[in-house]
Amino acid sequence: MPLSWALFASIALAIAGYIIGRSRAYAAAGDVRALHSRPIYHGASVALTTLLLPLAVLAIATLLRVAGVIGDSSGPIVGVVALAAGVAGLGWAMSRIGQGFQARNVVERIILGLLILCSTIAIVTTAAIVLSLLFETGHFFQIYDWKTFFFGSEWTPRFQGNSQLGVLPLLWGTLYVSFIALLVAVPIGLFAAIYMSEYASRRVRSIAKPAIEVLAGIPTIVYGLFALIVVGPMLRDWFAQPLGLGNSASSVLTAGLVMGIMLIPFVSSLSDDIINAVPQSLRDGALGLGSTPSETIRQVVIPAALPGIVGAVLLAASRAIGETMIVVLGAGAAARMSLNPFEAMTTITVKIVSQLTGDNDFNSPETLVAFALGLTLFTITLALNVVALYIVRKYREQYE
Amino acid sequence: MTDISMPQSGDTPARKKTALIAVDERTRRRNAAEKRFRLYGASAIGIAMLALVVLLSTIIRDGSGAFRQTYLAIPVTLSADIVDPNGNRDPAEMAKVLTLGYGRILDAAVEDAVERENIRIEGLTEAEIKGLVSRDASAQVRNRVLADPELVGQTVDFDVLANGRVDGYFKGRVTLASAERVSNTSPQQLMLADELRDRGLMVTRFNWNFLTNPDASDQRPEAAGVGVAILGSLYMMLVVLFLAVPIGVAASIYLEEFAPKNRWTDVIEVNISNLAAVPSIVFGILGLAAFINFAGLPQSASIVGGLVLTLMTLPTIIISTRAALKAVPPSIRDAALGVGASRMQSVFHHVLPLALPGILTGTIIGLAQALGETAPLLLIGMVAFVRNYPGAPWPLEGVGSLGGLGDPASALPVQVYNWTQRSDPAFVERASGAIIVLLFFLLCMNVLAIYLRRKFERRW
Amino acid sequence: MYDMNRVESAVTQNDIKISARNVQVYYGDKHALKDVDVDILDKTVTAFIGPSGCGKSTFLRCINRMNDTIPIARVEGEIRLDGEDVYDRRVDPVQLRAKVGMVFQKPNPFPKSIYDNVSYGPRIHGLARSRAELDEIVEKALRGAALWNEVKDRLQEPGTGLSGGQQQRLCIARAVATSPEVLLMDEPCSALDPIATAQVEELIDDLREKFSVVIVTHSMQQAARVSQKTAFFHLGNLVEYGETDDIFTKPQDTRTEAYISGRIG
Amino acid sequence: MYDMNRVESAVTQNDIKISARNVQVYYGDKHALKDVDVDILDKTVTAFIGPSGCGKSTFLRCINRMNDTIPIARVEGEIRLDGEDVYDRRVDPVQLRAKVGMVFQKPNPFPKSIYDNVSYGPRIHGLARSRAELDEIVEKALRGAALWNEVKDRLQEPGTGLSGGQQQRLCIARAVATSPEVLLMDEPCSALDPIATAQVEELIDDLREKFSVVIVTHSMQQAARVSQKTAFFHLGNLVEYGETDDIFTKPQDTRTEAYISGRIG
Amino acid sequence: RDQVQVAGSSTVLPYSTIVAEVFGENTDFPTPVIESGGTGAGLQKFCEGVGENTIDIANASRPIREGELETCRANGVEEVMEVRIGYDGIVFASSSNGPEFAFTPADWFNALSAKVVVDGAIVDNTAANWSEVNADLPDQEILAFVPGTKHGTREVFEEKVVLAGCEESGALEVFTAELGEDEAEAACMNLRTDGRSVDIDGDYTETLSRIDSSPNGIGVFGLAFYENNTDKLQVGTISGVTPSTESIASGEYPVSRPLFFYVKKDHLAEIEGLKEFVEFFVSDDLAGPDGPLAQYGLVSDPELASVQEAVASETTMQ
Ligand SMILES: Nc1ncnc2c1ncn2[C@@H]1O[C@H](COP(=O)(O)OP(=O)(O)OP(=O)(O)O)[C@@H](O)[C@H]1O
Ligand SMILES: Nc1ncnc2c1ncn2[C@@H]1O[C@H](COP(=O)(O)OP(=O)(O)OP(=O)(O)O)[C@@H](O)[C@H]1O
Ligand SMILES: [Mg+2]
Ligand SMILES: [Mg+2]
Ligand SMILES: O=P([O-])([O-])[O-]
Repeated sequence: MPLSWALFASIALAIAGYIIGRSRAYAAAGDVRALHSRPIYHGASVALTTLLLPLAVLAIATLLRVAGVIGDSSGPIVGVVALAAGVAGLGWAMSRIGQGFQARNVVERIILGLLILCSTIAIVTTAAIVLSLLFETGHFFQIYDWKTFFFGSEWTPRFQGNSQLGVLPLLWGTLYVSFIALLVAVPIGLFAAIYMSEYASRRVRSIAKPAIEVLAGIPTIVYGLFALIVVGPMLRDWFAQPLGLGNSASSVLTAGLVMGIMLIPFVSSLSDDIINAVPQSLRDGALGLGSTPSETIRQVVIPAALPGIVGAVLLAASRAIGETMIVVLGAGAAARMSLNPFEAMTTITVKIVSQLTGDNDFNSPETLVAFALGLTLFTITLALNVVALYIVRKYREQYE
Repeated sequence: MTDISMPQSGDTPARKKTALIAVDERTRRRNAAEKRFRLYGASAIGIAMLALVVLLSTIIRDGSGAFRQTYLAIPVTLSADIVDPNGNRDPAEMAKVLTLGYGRILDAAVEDAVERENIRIEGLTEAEIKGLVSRDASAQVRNRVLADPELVGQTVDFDVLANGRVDGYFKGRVTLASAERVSNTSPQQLMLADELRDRGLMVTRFNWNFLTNPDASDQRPEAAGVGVAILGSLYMMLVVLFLAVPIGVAASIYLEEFAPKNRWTDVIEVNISNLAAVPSIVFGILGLAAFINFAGLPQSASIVGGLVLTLMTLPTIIISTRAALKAVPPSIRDAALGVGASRMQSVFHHVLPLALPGILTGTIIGLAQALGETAPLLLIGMVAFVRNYPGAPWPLEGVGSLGGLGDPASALPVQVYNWTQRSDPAFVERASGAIIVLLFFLLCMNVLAIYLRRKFERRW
Repeated sequence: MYDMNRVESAVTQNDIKISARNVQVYYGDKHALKDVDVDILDKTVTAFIGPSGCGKSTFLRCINRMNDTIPIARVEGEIRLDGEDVYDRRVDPVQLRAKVGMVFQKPNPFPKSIYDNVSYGPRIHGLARSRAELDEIVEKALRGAALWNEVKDRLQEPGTGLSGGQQQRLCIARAVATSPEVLLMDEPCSALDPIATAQVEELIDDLREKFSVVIVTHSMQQAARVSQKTAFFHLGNLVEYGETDDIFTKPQDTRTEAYISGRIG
Repeated sequence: MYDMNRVESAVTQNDIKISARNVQVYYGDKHALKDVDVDILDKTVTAFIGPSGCGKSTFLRCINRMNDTIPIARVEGEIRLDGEDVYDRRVDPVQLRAKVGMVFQKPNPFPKSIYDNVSYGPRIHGLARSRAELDEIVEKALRGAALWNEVKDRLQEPGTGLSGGQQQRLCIARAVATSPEVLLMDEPCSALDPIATAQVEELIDDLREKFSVVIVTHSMQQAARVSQKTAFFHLGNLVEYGETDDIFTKPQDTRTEAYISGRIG
Repeated sequence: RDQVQVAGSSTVLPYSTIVAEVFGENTDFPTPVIESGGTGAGLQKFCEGVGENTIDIANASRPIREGELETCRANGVEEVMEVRIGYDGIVFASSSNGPEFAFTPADWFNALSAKVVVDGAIVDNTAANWSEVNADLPDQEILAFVPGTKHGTREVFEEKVVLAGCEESGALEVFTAELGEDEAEAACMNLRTDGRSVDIDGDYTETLSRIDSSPNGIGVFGLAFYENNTDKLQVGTISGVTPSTESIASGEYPVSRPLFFYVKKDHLAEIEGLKEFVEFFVSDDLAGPDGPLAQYGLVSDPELASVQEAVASETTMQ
């Protein structure tokens, strides 16, 4: 019996369990009102017990198979065991139904358990990321001097070895590009959100909001090509050359501008929802004192929505830091530290990708540096996030 | 408590009495500020819309060509000498003749057609006549013959793909002037194509094959399609939808509504926002290490892609969901608790529905991001040339089997990424076409979410 | 509805501050206010009474155009402030609301500190030249609303952390701090104890010396105590309007009589 | 504070439903409720009076553990419902709140239809076997809260679109619909006109026949009208507790006397 | 697993896909899955171990390194077959609207190296115009789009063009005298960073787009890419030789590199179709001078026969 059947059978069993459990609860009670929990909770507790046991069996079996303890051929046995667990769970859960049985509490405890399980996934992911980077990073620092990496201002990897792998120019590029991108995305996104939630008619909003969201869905390579073919030459011909600031078609500014456009919906859509959730009574309060809509927004609505807006901005900043394609095509690949926004620069993320997907020897520092870069970036963003959390805590305004 | 030192109404700093319609100086300034503010808002929307229009119109302009394709209708004589050299009609033996051999049959067929139509063009070479047909045509002919060996020796009408350059000529990508400089076509060949079109042998029509065909190699841009990529993206999105959304919402609910507010939850909170800043390629590294090397899941499979994208999307969904939950006023929770609802009930009955618009926004943005992502797929083998369609996703046989989710598959952004790297310019059009498909995909996901969002949006 | 001439003749000592004619309000299809005519005098306290849901808040919100913020609300008719039509296209609702302040029925403090709540209005209207002056305005407003003693040590704590009655007084202080010409108060004492109520009533009495105050109340006693004029609303109609004493002692309409004697609600 | 024995002896006709001992509440550093001891009787209406900000709402929220939702609130001491400690770890606050219903000071209808607002409680507690029965419960609750006539044609419209007083009555109906054993009402009539107030008072009187009702009010008259027992709070202290008649006619504490005679607030 | 899995170099990718496509059409085996991701990443996956969960073939645009082979062996990939499929020509092309270029390696060295020798002294390179470098070259600003450091092509460019030019121009001697032997070569190949030489981390399409937007630029391309885009590009000669499959095969045109793929011998028996695919790849029909690969731009291996033989006998690397 293939495993899927065991799974389907357990699901069917769980559905049946729900229905039977519910009707049993009605029967057991005589008067429904005498029950501690509503019959649907009795049904749900039966269904959950019936489903979770076989799922647990299957999960354990899968782990064992991955670990190599059991072979492929054990499928049918596992299936039978799983199904048996399901039946046992059904029987046990049924036997518990009765007037005093606190089915709701049981169901809620199970759900709470599931919720906790889900929220630990974030931690597990982080741990896994750190683990998967740490080993190779260690490897890298065995063959490459950490001081040169952290404090070196030159980034010139070479095939022949003897590369300069200083992270500073990449870090500078990352911060510079992200900064410009946020400079574009945050005001535009925030103003768009404000306009949509406070001024625009329902119709305009219902069109504009999803339309702007499309910007988040356009593959970044399209933005990259747009930067490369349209924005870059335009900035060069109209600004950089006339101002004598260089004649590079790829520049930090190009990448930043285009990335900013991509990030608009991250700021606008999320902020719009949050702003919209600020109770109307607060607006009324401010308007009633004779403030203009814009004063109301700036001084009452936005502060009340601030935690959510900061979250949106952080998300946009995160995306800016993690973006590759736009930087590759828009800002170029040159690792350089300069203040001139019309010069080509590059970011950590770009170099992680390019060092991982290049032709280098995979055991060489030129490739392994990607992991060290990843870990460095991870640490830096962690620090930024701690600061952001602190700021949000400090300025949070809880309404009602 | 009793402090009734009333304000002496006399010394209240009173505003000057003014008429309503005559606006005073300060109000004028404030109104100007108001107008400016509003203008900023409108222009922000304007800028965003403009960017969208520019991008979309570029994509559509470049990509609409992918949905039309040029075909050549010619009779082909399936000469037995070539397709069945041993003359015994044994399919096994006939299968030994490679598509490369069939090329000669097609060459003859085109030459015949040109001859028959009596087209004379100055300087037209034989190679140029042969070059009218796509290389894909030989496979078409071969498959037909192997399926029905009776056809050997007969003359059969075929509707074959025209070469990509000729196709490009009809779409305006190639011109007589540019053909002058190109090695793989010539003005003569294009003139020949014109003649054939005038005679109705060559037609450009809607190209369903673009949506159903798998990828093709560099030599056959005209045969390349997004079929496999659509399936791959679909499977991945299903995985993301069924994992990331429930897990993300569940995690947010726990963190926002149930978790005690302490160090530990702070750690989780920082952690999640930090995960959002992890470059997507790092998720690829993680996927390679965790799912392929550790868990032993197959390479290039949509299940692995889906899992990686799930991890990548989770922070987006969690952050926006938490923000949405936070925005629900506490009095709503109090109201529910006050009538004896449990916390779980107050969350699921009242708070969650009110937070739904925000959750949907996060979901849309998260999925959009996942749908368009290439970098992490690079490391788990999904940036690949895949020509076989993945199987249906349901039959899960055995402990390890994943059905079609475990088959190699491509994805739409990967297809775009691949095609933009191809040397033949015909792929540029295909790449834009794939982007259109991708955006359509996105639109379908959005429409549902937008509908739901509108349904649940309310102010209180 | 009621005899306009009677009102006209009652206008003796004070000017008409607000005059409403044929005011109709609809919430979607619901006709919430029907053909209301009323003149509100300057330097006078006018009380609006009437059973719950009869349209008192609605009418109040018409005067300073707060109904603009309810998408489904539609206002017809004419309301004049100092002779100018407030629904005129050229009228700036912001300026209007600066002149016509409002205390809402449900306390709605901003999620800011107590100080910021009160100083918000003076700040946007530029009523203080210096920080010290602003402090003074805030203190005076809080004292007026009988809240100063309770909050003087916690001015920087959030206004949302106050008790129900404290929030209500905070909102009163916030409205008074802007020194409007007309103050609309929607049940300002509903959550207040008798002493605080008395203090607020005293404040209202003081305000009357310079401004016009409209107060919605469910307490006949309060109406009788603080107001000079009273308007009785019922099911969206303005049934009767006149001198407070007259309304309570010799109501003209049977409905008014029934209400004040406690028979209809 | 006050003489416990006096209360003890007053327990004649009814059992003790809720007994509080040494209850202390802190909001962060603020000591909002100080050492409150009180016994609330079954089948009795108890009124809490006292100046705004004295801790009435705070104490009310302690009884059904609504303070759990305020992160900075800390409750000490003991509160027993039918002899069981409600702060016992094993007590399910949900079940507690199903027994001890609450009407909040600020009306907080769900942003759902009027019908859904009222039927929510009965639905989650499974009080109705059929739709018809549910309709009946809803109608009865709305009638009890004197709202039925105003909303019977618009049951499907959002509860947030009601007038202030209507919202308040909606919240009363919502609480009553769950038929709790104890009903805590925080100024339920503050936004109601006299007639509606009278109807709600009638409802309270009806409820008393089966349940225990605690009502916070700023109106001495109301306290005198509806309650059998009255507790007077001042600055976080329970100053005096006893038969309502005694409190209003011969208060023991000077502060009580000062408050009811209108001297402190 | 039903299909052959291949990963590695993006340079080899187009050839691989052409073969895989024809292979899928003409056999009952599924079409092999071919990942791109770079030589290094491909070889890393290749060396992960043996078994169904690992790839069968790694494409490479350079020979496998000793260290990589060691890792392979350490992970149980003992027997590796090396298959050379032909040569990739590297060409220099500029916008077809601009002037024609006839380079020598020395021109490239003098134009792009960070340090050059002027009158026997080592100085920073300040050349701004091609005609400054060599009076025979057109009067055009120097702007070169060279592959980024992730690309193997960069190594070929540095060694076969820049270093050769360094030697040819006599600068190497000066460098050696100044810096010593080891440093001298590195110094020769150090490209200038003042924006005249622009690294391209993307692929040839990006280089082409950059030439579109900066028509003064000269890009480094693969021969196959150039041949598909002759309408936009014109190729420069090196020392008078025009790049073509013929001139590269004959060795006349100096800038080329061999392309390889590596096969796990252990998989030949396990994975259906692997052996057939490998043989199919190097057959005359495909990899021969008239086959589709050569048509696409691969310089066919003159010693194809010996490669075929090695494949047939499953010869592994030592
Ligand atoms: N969430 C809170 N955070 C901080 N302090 C609070 C909070 N809620 C109430 N307080 C303070 O606790 C004290 C008692 O408040 P409570 O709400 O119990 O008063 P009350 O007697 O109900 O007054 P009112 O009649 O005005 O509603 C007040 O000083 C108030 O400012
Ligand atoms: N936003 C709204 N949407 C729909 N109907 C509304 C809205 N606001 C008020 N109404 C209805 O309009 C009528 C008048 O409401 P209004 O708030 O003016 O009453 P009120 O006299 O202030 O009553 P209360 O004393 O209870 O506050 C009521 O029937 C109410 O249900
Ligand atoms: Mg009202
Ligand atoms: Mg209170
Ligand atoms: O992808 P490459 O390794 O050939 O640059």
